[in-house]
Formats: sequence, structure tokens, C-alpha cells
Amino acid sequence: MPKLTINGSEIQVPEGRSVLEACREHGIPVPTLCYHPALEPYGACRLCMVEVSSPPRPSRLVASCVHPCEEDAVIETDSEAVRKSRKTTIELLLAGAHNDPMLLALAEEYGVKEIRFTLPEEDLCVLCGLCVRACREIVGVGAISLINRGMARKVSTPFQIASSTCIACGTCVLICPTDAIKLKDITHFHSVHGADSEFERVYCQICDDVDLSPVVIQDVDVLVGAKVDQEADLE
Amino acid sequence: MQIPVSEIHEIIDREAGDEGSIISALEKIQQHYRYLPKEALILASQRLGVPLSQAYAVATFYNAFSLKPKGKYCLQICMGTACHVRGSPQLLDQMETKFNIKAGETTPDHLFTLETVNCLGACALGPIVVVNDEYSGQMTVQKSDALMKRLIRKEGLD
Amino acid sequence: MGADGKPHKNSPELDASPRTGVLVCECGDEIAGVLDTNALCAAAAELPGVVHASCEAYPCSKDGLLRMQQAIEENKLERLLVAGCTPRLVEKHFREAALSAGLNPGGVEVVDIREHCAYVHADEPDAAMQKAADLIVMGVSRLATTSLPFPHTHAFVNSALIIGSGLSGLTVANSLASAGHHVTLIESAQELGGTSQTFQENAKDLIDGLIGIVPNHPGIDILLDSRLAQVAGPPGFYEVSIKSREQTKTITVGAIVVATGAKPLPLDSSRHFDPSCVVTQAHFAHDLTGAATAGSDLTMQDVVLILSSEDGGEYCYSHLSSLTGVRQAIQVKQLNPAANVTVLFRELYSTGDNQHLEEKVQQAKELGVTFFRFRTETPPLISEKTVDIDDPLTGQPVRLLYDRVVLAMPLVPQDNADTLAALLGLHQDKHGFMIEARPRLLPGRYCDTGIYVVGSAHQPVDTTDVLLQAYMTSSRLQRYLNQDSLSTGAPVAEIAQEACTGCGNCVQVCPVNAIQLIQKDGILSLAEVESLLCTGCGNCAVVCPVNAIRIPGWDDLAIVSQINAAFTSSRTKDDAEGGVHPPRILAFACEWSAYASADLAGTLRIPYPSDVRILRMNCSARFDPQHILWALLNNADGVLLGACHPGECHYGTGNLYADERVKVLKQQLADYGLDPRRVRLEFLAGDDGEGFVETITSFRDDLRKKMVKT
Amino acid sequence: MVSIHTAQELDTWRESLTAKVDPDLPVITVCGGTGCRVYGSEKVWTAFQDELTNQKANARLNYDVKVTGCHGFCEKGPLVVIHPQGIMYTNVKVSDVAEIVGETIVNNTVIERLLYVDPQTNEEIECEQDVPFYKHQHRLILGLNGLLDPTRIEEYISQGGFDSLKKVLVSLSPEDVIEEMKKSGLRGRGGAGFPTGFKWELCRQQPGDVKYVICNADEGDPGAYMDRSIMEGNPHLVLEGMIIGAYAMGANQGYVYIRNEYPLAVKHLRQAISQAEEVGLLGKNILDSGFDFTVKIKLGSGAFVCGEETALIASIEGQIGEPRPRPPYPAEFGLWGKPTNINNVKSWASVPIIIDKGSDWYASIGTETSKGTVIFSVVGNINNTGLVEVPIGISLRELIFDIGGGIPDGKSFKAAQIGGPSGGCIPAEHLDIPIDYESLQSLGAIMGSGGLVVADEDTCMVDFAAYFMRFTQEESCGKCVPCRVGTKAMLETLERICAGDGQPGDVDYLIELGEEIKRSSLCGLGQTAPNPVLSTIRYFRDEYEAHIVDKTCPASVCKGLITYSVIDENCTGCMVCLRNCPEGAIQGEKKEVHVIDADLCTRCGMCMSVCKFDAILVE
Repeated sequence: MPKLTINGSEIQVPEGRSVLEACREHGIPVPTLCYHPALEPYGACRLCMVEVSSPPRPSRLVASCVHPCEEDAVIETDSEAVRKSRKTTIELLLAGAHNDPMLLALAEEYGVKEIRFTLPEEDLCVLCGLCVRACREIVGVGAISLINRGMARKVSTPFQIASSTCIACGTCVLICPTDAIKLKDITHFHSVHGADSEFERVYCQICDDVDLSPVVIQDVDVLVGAKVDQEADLE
Repeated sequence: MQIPVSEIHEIIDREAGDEGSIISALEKIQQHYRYLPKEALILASQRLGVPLSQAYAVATFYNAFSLKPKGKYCLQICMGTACHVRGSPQLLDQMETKFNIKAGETTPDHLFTLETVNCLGACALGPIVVVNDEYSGQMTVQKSDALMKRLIRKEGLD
Repeated sequence: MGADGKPHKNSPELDASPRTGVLVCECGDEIAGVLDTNALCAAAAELPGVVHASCEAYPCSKDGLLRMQQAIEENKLERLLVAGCTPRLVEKHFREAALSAGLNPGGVEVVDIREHCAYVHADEPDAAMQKAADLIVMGVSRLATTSLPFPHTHAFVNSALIIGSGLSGLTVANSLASAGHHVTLIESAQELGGTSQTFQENAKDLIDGLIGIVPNHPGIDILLDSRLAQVAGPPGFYEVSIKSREQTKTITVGAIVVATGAKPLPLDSSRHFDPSCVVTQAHFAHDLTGAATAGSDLTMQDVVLILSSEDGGEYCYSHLSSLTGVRQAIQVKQLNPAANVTVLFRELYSTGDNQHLEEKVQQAKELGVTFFRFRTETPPLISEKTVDIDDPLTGQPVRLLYDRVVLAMPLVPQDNADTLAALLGLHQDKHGFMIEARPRLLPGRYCDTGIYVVGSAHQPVDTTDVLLQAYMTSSRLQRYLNQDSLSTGAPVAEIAQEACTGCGNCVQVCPVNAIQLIQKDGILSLAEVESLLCTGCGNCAVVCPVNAIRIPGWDDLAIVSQINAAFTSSRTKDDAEGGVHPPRILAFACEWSAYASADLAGTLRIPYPSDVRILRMNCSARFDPQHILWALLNNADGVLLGACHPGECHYGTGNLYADERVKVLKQQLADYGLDPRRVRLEFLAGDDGEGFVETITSFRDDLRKKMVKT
Repeated sequence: MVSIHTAQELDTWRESLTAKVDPDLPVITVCGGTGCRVYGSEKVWTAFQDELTNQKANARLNYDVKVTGCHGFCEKGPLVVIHPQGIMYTNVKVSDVAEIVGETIVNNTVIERLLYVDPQTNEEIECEQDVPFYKHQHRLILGLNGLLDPTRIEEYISQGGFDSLKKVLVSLSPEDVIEEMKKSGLRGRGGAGFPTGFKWELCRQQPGDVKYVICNADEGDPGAYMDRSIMEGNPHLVLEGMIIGAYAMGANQGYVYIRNEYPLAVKHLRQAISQAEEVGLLGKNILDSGFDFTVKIKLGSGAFVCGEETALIASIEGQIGEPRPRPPYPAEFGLWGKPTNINNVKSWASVPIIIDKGSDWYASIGTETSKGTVIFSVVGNINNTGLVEVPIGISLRELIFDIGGGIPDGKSFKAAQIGGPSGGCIPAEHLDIPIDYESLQSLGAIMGSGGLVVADEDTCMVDFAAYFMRFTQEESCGKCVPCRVGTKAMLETLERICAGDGQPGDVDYLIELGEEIKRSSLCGLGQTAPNPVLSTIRYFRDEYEAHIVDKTCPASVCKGLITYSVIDENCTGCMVCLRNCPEGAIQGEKKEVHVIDADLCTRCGMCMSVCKFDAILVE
């Protein structure tokens, strides 16, 4: 059970906790984009940076979602250096997703006044990889991946065409922090088997009624009667 | 081009069984066809039990892989520091103008592919141009012009 | 599941109120900022059966999971309800954690009080609290009344049956046998080879090569002149009867590969052309090969190839026709450069890589083949000596002389495709080609049926694609056949045989042919479910006239108890205020569409009326008119049914069944004096958060109008 | 080939191999490094072979010819060195072969016109070791490169190869080896400079039976090629180092991750591995010590980021080369989740030398904190391009002027970029600093993997920084935000400055952004990417200001800020420029002075490079 100091107060956490988990469990706010408790941490958005000083090493910034709690570490989650780093990162995130409400709120909080660099086209996707990891780790399908590299990186199905592995479960849509994925994108890209099979009415062999269990008819009598009785009682 | 599927299988068979072999398998396929045919990528992922999405991510991540067929002649211009300071950007400009394509593209007649590489490690000879694995060192605008003319004449296109 | 691998409890009847734990997630401030989680927790502790209730900042964190496991062990919990965010993200996570603490994962339920309450009703905290409290009551009641699904496993044999000995069948057979699996190959004709060799480029050589190997392979049995007569048994253990000439043979196989290919449609016999002058591509291919091998010149001078049928594409014209036609044009020119060759086409169509076709067209043009496009409205008119078309480019009529017209050759399914599809439970597309049945369930839930369709039986394809598909199928098959056993985690329908009357309704509506009627004691025909095939959609349970079918997790009792609990707290309040209340809506929501869109509305934080209670269902097929009626008569002013858009149902056609049932139910409601407008079925897409809100709002407004009127 | 099972057998074999070598037999070595091959050294070698066959057939003469690894002096290739005298001929052509055999081998006379001429003294230098380029070097790792045929394990063994391995397996415990490495003070030569001995100890201490060692030969820095030369010229040295390291750490499987772009190095390494396996120096129970070790080759597929160790591991595992955060370090959780040690080619190659000569001897080379030698590939605007191995702590001036021969065309030195795209530049005023880890860091540069690019007065430092930024930006894997978007933002700002659209405040923005990218990025690539920009700003801020405020490029490089014009008096009206101008921006008649239309001109520089009369002026 390592003991460490976060923002001046000493806390003890079980073995194997990340700094972010420790913060969350102790109610210390740390912004993140690419973290989800149900997924393996990824360390990509760099919003959750915190300042760690474990003497004798000089203090440095680490991504709290992937940094383990070390014995005697001294952590600041809101120091000057941390705020500066987050401010820059938010500004960079806004370069593409300049209208995302969540990012705009963060920008407000960290005092980002001016976005000095913008990408030519608006792109809500901040490549946090949550959808890709959720598809692989939660859904177990792995229908999408991060393709290309660097600036060209994007989330896509193989060959950027219809995927036969996608089950259109929508998990990626739900988990996306910036609402960059629409289920339309996915359903457009997947094919449901049997989609064009014709539906035929099936008739009950006993009562000849359309596909409806015969007891319902009797039940309606009973139930309606009961309801009427109930209402009568109320009156 | 019709891709002989059984041939791809042979290539994969040689690579299968080794952990992480999807990259090796793709390298072999790339070597053989000089690009990664879609079929090969699908088959490789199926055969090696790697999700297609991962195989596709790998194929688009690494520079060595190309999903489009390459031209008959692949012209690589070294963009390493030594070559850069000795004028390789000019050579690239010149070739882009000549073939009317950008780096990484192939001419519509599938004859020439233009590529840049990061460093070929022959810095004393910069700038370097490689045509289908044949190195030409200390290139100048004139020499590269002659080189391109030679290739074009060879194809009877002049 | 317990440590011994057996479920703790599988039937609710064993214990009226199982030991239940409730965890209320605060999600940092996300939930606790709007809802009084402590109050929710206290209220939950009062519910019957609840022996443990606590709040947790992040149950999904490592610490939270640890405490969850502790709670399960310390309190010997048999059920666990987590009130938190959307189950679609975290349920799997919690179930895994519960499993390692010894709890059957089916006994873990998540109700969403974040997306469905805290995010959307932040403006009306009281209503949000009521809704959250109700959702918890619903969850607890459901857990108390549901039976738990558990995984079914089955042993199987690792041999395969391949139907059809064309290129695809032979390739798969060879590849499987080489990998050490026993293969039975059946062919309805008298010899191996199939039909594609007559018209496909390269196919003959490839097939000849395989015919040299396959019959001699010790791992392959070949049955000629044979047809599939009957298929019984579960996946992985199919008992297959094969009718060979007069004899019937029964074998057991683990997998079945349908490689029956397609056949060229014969020319319409009602037309009276000279059959020696107007021929099909297959026929013409034969002529050409003959001419080529004989080394003779072609005598034909004027050849017209028509690449599309006159009747406007009734049949599936694969790129095969285009490719074959253009190839034949080239062949004619090569054999007789002086011939006038004309190709008439509506579309030059090719799947996938168009380049190959383009190259061929280019080559044909260089050889002097003329190409004319025609419009669908003005198809080529074939008369005795001439073909007339309107050239759409010039608008001028063109008259072509011919001594041979070659007609495109639509490929259609083999004659026995329908029978085969019925036997194997395969879906067919509108042309009759077979589609592999693969219900789209949550991964890990369904069982691979071991039935594969490959090659032109699927859709007409050319040699390369056939080979590609064949190898892919064989890779998939090898992985399938190399398993030790098959298992499915899907909730599987259970039929109480003592109640079953053998009416067969369930058999008819089952989308995956998982139910069959069996003779029992020589008197009754009883329905039996093949657990490996069942996807748990619930269609059978709805149509069972005697309520003999139960879907664990979605039992009648569980659904009814949720309906009963749906407005518990608001009713208490309304009663206190004299019974006046805004319209209450109970929504049955398919978890793929409506439930997802409600989640999304939450994520987007779009407020909507708070008097909605959402009941998560696996598929709209399980929307039971009785349940709807029950809800209407008890406490709901309106019932909203949310299903997937047609064509997008994860279980095939559950949504269409639901639609039909609701139509009928509405008629009946009118008959009994209930306003049918109180029930509304909407097709919703999972991404349509706005759509969900719109639907709910307009439904609420409608109900309000109606209520004011009455 | 023999098969060796014990240490004894290795000695016996070596003796028999050495006995076969006639010390008086003349040996002609032809450099077979990639550089010399491009110059045509293969043809030269064939010519020597033919000549030898010819001579032998006439029973006139006997001598030996072999192709060796890179000699390092790539500027003057193809190089031919004749042993035992050590006479070095430069720029040898096929037509010189007969003369060399006739004069030097038969008559023992030196052909003066083929000798290297010192540009400073105009003196002809006969012997390889007397050439200033070599004289000031301390060639430990590269020492054998010019002497042996890398495709034959016998040559390596006869030169004492695998003796260190024998020593380790026979007389040292794994702990002893680690102790020896710690004492030697060797620091990782891949760039970060972590003490190798401690890294090994960390890996050794990890629990578990399965461990891996990896040789990082994914030399991605543009302008650096020493790893390539070692792999090409002496692959056995690297293998020996790996076997020793694996023994010390308890690993039984090794991987060499090598760039696909280095086909010759891959070929030689493959041969070396199969020869070592055949002989028994790789495989089961090596030299009867009970220690098993095998090595596999993994080809890199062209991603610079794979030089980062976690990305490299991901790539070997068959995934995209995306770095992951550390901790856990590869020593704890590496390849397939097992403890893994990754060292650079040069580090592995140093190991047998340390074991052979002793840690005390090794530690006597270099400075207080940085021990041993370091290899630089000295490229750019410098007379003697090539590979240079020097003791750590040598001054930059010595490296550039004494070894490198100074700047060509009488131009002046402006800056040296050390450490490639991750490093920084060092201006003329710091020419006398010692090159070691700490001094470089204090100047904002790093040792890096050893690329050293020399820039002369004609280099625009803004353009130079933009070049490196463009490189890292293109090579960013895109995983983390600061590196993916931040480098793009920096690059766009630099490009704007170069195009003449710089605004006041741009430099401060670059500094601010650069510092944050360094602090916030996930892996080494992002953490060092701003270095070239920050260090050029530090020393050449006035050049940035000139671009932004005065809208001029002092070095006349940046296209947006320069104009091309014709110097009337030099123009002969030859029309060459006119014909070559891709934009048709030049007008003029034959034998008349041409004019460049500034509106049409795209400043591609074509006219400048084709003009034979220096008639194009850039301002």
C-alpha cells in the first residue's frame, strides 16, 4: 500500500493504482479525454498531466492515467506547470475540434483565449482512441482501428468501406467524448445479414389468427373487465 | 492484375507460426507484388488470426507498405539531411514537374512511382536517387534529367 | 457461476427473493451532482431481498470493483444491481468482476441513472430522483424474478461436408483435407467439376488440377450423383442424410460448406429465334473453344454480344457477364480479325477491382471491337437478321446485321437452392442466393453454426474471388474445427414440455431454425430448442399460445414485475397530490436501437419529459402484446415501443414481427374501447438521440391532448 | 565449416586459421560499404579478381583480394588499401587496377596520383593511418571494419573474435559481467545515455525464465549511418556482444530490429547469424557452458518512431509502432510482456571490446562522466564526409577541422547539428566545447545516436530547423496530442516564417509551444522534436527576426523571401536556363541577356543549378 502526497494531503492507495485512479477515488478533479475506467489506459490525450516530484529526481510532468502511484511521491494536480501544459494541450485540441462544447468549457476553465493554430478542416475526432479500444476490449469485435499515422491518422474500418465484422452495436458512438462518430457512419459501413429477406405473416395454426397468441383475446376480456371493476372501485 | 490466391497462401505459409508474423508476412507480400493487394491483406489477417482492422492499421502505418500498385519504375529520392542540404528537394521538384505527380503517387500509365525515403545511409554521395534498387549518387538536376529521359526512352514514350 | 462451475441459482422459483446487493454509482459528481445518491441508496436498502446497499464514487475503477467483489463475498449476494451509467459500456466489466467473486454473471444488472436521469433531467431534480428510484426498483424486481442464463457447451466432430464439387468446393475440400480434417464431398452430377469451367477463364485448368488431387486424397470421400436429404442435430454434430442414387447414407459432420455455385439461366423458350444463331455466353464459349482447339477460323462475320438482358435486370447480373462478354469479343477478334464484333451493354459493371475489366475493354477496343451503350427503355431489338438499337450518344437508330447474337447469361441459383436453404436454415436474398446466417448478437454470445456458403452459391463471382472466398472459408473452418467444444452464452429459450401443445407456432417464427418438433411417447409433437442455435430473441415466447416458453433474463415474470414497478415512487407522490399527473410513458426499448438512442440523448444532454420509464429489451421480437396490454391497464398512459429500422434488426426480422403485432393489437384495442393511440411503435436508429427525444416529446404531447379530451 | 563445442575447440580452430595466414602475402582490400559500392567498388573488386586469376594462371604472382566493410572515409571512395604496408588509394577506378597490381604489388612502388592529398598542406599521404581523417580517430568499434571480409566468420575469429565470449562463458558469472559493464562506465549509445550496466542489472533482477535481448538497428536519423556500417562491416562483433549480454541477463532469445532500407546490412547479418549457428556459437549449449541463445532478424518497415523502444517492441509483436508510456519499462514488461533489454548496435558492439581489454582500460578513455568512444557520421557541408570514431570529450573543433577537413569552398562554419532531429545545433562560438553528454545538454543539444550535420554560412537556420521539424512531424505516430498537433503547429509557423508571412510573436509562440511539447509528449520522439527549433532560436534568434521583421532571408534560401535575377555581365545568352525553367519564367534571345519574370518565378533554383556562367543572382 504505497503512501503518497497529492496536493499536500497524504493518502494511501492499494498496490497498482494509477495516479488518476487515486485522484478520482479521493475526489480530486483531473480532466481527461482518452481515459475510461473500463478500458486499458492509453495515455494519449495528455490532458491528465500532473506534476510528480519523487526526490532526488527533479519534478516532471506525467500522464496520471498511466503513471503508477509510487511510494513517497509528491504530486501536484493543479500547479502552474500543470495548468500551462493543459492549456497548451487544450489549445491544440481545439485546432481541429473548435466547436466541441466540452473542450470549449475546458478552454474557459484554463483560460485559453486565443487559438493560434487551426487545422484547415473542422474535425471533431480528437483521436483519443476510446472507440477503437472499446470496440476491441468491451465489444470484442475489433471492427475499427486507427489507421495511417501522424496528422493523417483517423478512425476507420478496414479499407474504409463496409465492414462485415461491425455489429452496429453503437458502443463507439456512446463512448466518443466529442460526439465525432454517428451511428449512421457505422450502419452505412456495415451490412446486416438477412437485411433484404422478405417478411411473411405467420398464421397461428390453431386459431388462424395472425401471429398473435390466442390467449390475448381472452385476456383482453378478463383484463378489461378487471380494469373496469377497478375503476368502479375507485369511484 | 489478377492475384493468384494460392500464391499468397504459399507466401503466408512460409511466414505463419511465428509470433507477430503479420508484419513479416506483409513484407513478403509487398516484396513479391510491390504492393499489398486487398485480397492478400484479407487472407493474411484470416490465416494468421489477426483482426483485419489491425492488419489494415499496420499496412497504413508503415511506410514500407503500399496499398496501391507501384509503377514499373520506382524512383526514390533520399531526403536525409545530407542529401537535403545538397539539393535533393530540387530534384524532387524537378521530378514532380516532369511526371506531373506528387511524391508517393504513381503515373496513370503505371510506369513511374515517385517516393521519398528518409535516409539511405550513403550520405557522402548525396543527393541520392534510387531507381528499382539501383543507386545513383551525387545527382544533379542535369544528371537526373538524363536519368528520366533514359527511362522514358526505354519505354518508347518520348 | 460458482467455483464448481455450476450456476448458483438458475430459477427464480427456488427462492422468492434472492439476496440482492445494490450499488449506486456517484460517477464523481456526474451523478451525485444531480441526484441524492445517499437517498437512493437508503431507499434501495428497503426493497425486498436487498441485503446490501452502498454508494460508490466509481464502481468501474479498480478500487470500486474490488469493493464490489468484497460486497458479493461478504453478503453472499446472489444478485447485484448497479445503478450507474449505460450498461452497454460497463455491464461486461461488472459481470467479469462478479464472476471472479463467484456470482453468475447473468445475476448482474445495470440500470442507467446517468444518461437516463442525471444528464437529461438535471433541471427537475425531483423528477430525476423519482425516475432513478423507479429504475432501481425495476432493476431489483427484475433481478428477483428472472432466471439466469448460463453458457451451453457441446462436444462436436471435426469433419466437414462439402456440397458441390466446383472450383470452390474442390478448393475447400483440398485445403481442409490437407490440414488433416476428414471431408465428405457430394456432387449431384455424375462427375466432379461443376459448371463454371464451361465459361470462366482459368477455371478449367484450376479445376482439372484439383480433380487430379482430390479424388486420391485419403481424407476425402466423394459421393457422386448425391443430394442432401436431411439435416438434423446441433451445430458441430450434424447428422446428415445423403441420398446417393437409390441409397441413403447417414453421416455425422461438424461443419457444412455450401458450394453449389450458380447456373446460367437458359434462354427463354417462348422466343423464336434460330437457336443456332442466338446463343448464350456459355454456349458460345463452347463454340469458341471448339474453334480454337480445331485451329479453324471462325466462319462468323458479324457477331453481336449483348451484355444485359432485355427485361431490365430482373436477374442478378454480376460483373461476370460483362467480363465474359468482353473476353469473348476479344477471342472472336483473335480468331478472325476480319469479323465485325459489336458489344452492346447497359452498364459495364464490375465488383471490386475495376481495373481488370478496363484493361480488357481497352484491349477489345484496340482490336477493333465496337461498343454501344443502350438505354433500359430502348433495349436492343433482335429480329431474324438484324439487331436494332438506339445509340444514346447520337440519338440515331443503328441497325446491326448478325450471324450470331450472344446473349448475356444471367446466373441464377441452382434448382435445388431453395430446398437446400430450407434444410440448412439459410437466408436467401431476393434472387434466391444463399446468405450465411449470422445473427448479430453481442460478441461471445452466439455460437458459430458451422454452416458456410462459398463461391457463386453466395453471389456470382469470378475465379479469383471464388478462390479467395474458398481459402478464407477454409481458414475460418479450420479454426472452427480445431476447437475442443462449442459454446454459446446467449440466453436460450426454454420450453416447458409439460405445457407444450405442439402447435408449431414457435417452429415457424424462429429466425434461426433452432426449434423442432419431436415425437414424444408416440402421441404428442413437442417443441425442443437446440441451445447452440438459439439466439434468445424471444420471438417464440411471444407466439406460444400457452406461455410455455421462457427466455432467461427476459422472462414474462421479470418483464411484468418491471412494468409493475415502473412508476412506484411517482405514483406514491401523485397519489399524495390527488392523483393528477402528467402522462406516464413506459418505453420498451430494443437495446440496439431505442435504448441506445436514449443513451445518446443522455450523452448529448438533451432534456426530455421525465415521466418516461425505459425497459431494456434484447429485441423487439420480444415485445409481447400481453405485456403492452398489462402496462396500459396498470399504470402507463402510453406505451412506446422502440425497434430497429427495417433491415437493421440484429436478429433478422424481429422488428417486422413487432410491427405486425402492434398493428393487430391496435385493432383489438379499438375493439375493446381503449384508445389505440396510446401505443406507438417507432423505428429508431441507435445514433438518433434527437429522434428519441422528439419521439418521446411528441408522444407525451399527444397523450396529454388525449387525456385532456377524456 | 567446423563445428565448435568447447572453448578448447575454438582456440584450436583460431590457431589453425591464423596459421593459414601468410603475414607477408600482399592483401588488397576494397571497401564494400554502401557508399563505395555506389561509386562502383564492386567493379573494382571484380577487376582485381580477374587480374589475380590472370596472374595466377601465368604463375607470376600471388596476392589476396577481399571486400571489407566500410572504411568510413566515404568522401573519397572507392577506397583501396594495400596491406601489409597500409597504402591507401582513393577514387580508384577499374582502369587503375592493372596499374596498381603492376606498380604497387610487383614493383612495390606507390602510385602518387591515387594517393590522398591533404587539402591543407597539399601533401600526398601514403598510408591510411597517416591521413588526418584517421590520425585523430580512436577506432575501437570500427577498427576491424577495413580489415576483414564481413561475410566470413573465419576472418573475425582469426582476428580474435569470440575470444571475449569464451572468456565470459568460461570464467565469468553473469554478475561478474554486469559488474564489469558497470565499471566500464559505458552509456547507451542510442542517444539517451543510460548506463548500460545498470540497465542490464535491472533486467537480470526481474523474475521469470523468459527474457529477451534486442538490438536496436532501426537507425532512422537522417544523416546517420554508423549502425549500418557496423552491421555491414562487422556483424559478428554485434552478435558477440548480444550473446554476452544475453548470458549476463539470462535471456535465451535475441532479436535484431533492422531497417528495411539497409539491404546489405540485412544480408551480412543474416549470413553472420547462420554462420554462427553452423559453427555452434549460437544455439544450444554454447561452448559447453549450458547457455542457449538464438537470434532472429525482424525487419523494420519504415517508421522512424520504431527506434523508440516501446514502439519497437510493439512492432516486433506485429502491431503498429505506437509507443506506450513508461513505466513499466521494458526491463520489467517488454516483448510479449517479458523482461527485455534493448541496446543500440554501438552499445552491443562495445561489449566484446570492454570484456577483452578490461573495464579499467575502457574507462580510461573519455571524460569523467562519459567513457569510451563515440561514432559520428559527419555529413553536410564538410570536406571529409564519413564515419568518425573518437574518444568522448574531443572538441568539436578537432572533429570538424582536424578530422573533417573543414568546410568546402572556403566557406565559414556556421553551426553543427548534433543528434539529428532530436538534437540541437551548436554555433561557432562553442566550437571548443568537449563533446560529452553533459556539455552537449547544457547547450541544448544531445549526443543522440551520432548524427552530426555541419552547416556552412549559406545555410538558413530557420529553413534548417523547418527541415527537422518537417521530418519529425511526418514521422510522428499521431498517438498523443502535443506531438501530433503541436509539431504540426510549429511546422506551419516555421513555414509561414520562411514564406515571409511571419508575425511578431511567432518566435515566442514557437518557444512556448516547443517547451510544452517537450514536457507533455508521450515518448522520446515528441519530447525531443522541438530541440532543433529551440536551439536555433537560442543561437540564431536574429535570423528568425530578420525573416519576420525585415522579411529577408540572410542566407538567401527561403523561397518566399528571395528573388532570382540575371547578372547581365555574366550572362552569355546560352538559353540553357530558359529551356530548363519549369515555369517558363525566363525570357531572352540567343546571345542576349536573359530576364527572369519575378511573378512567374517559383524560386525553384533550376536556373541557378544549370547555369554554367554563375550568371544567376539570388537575393
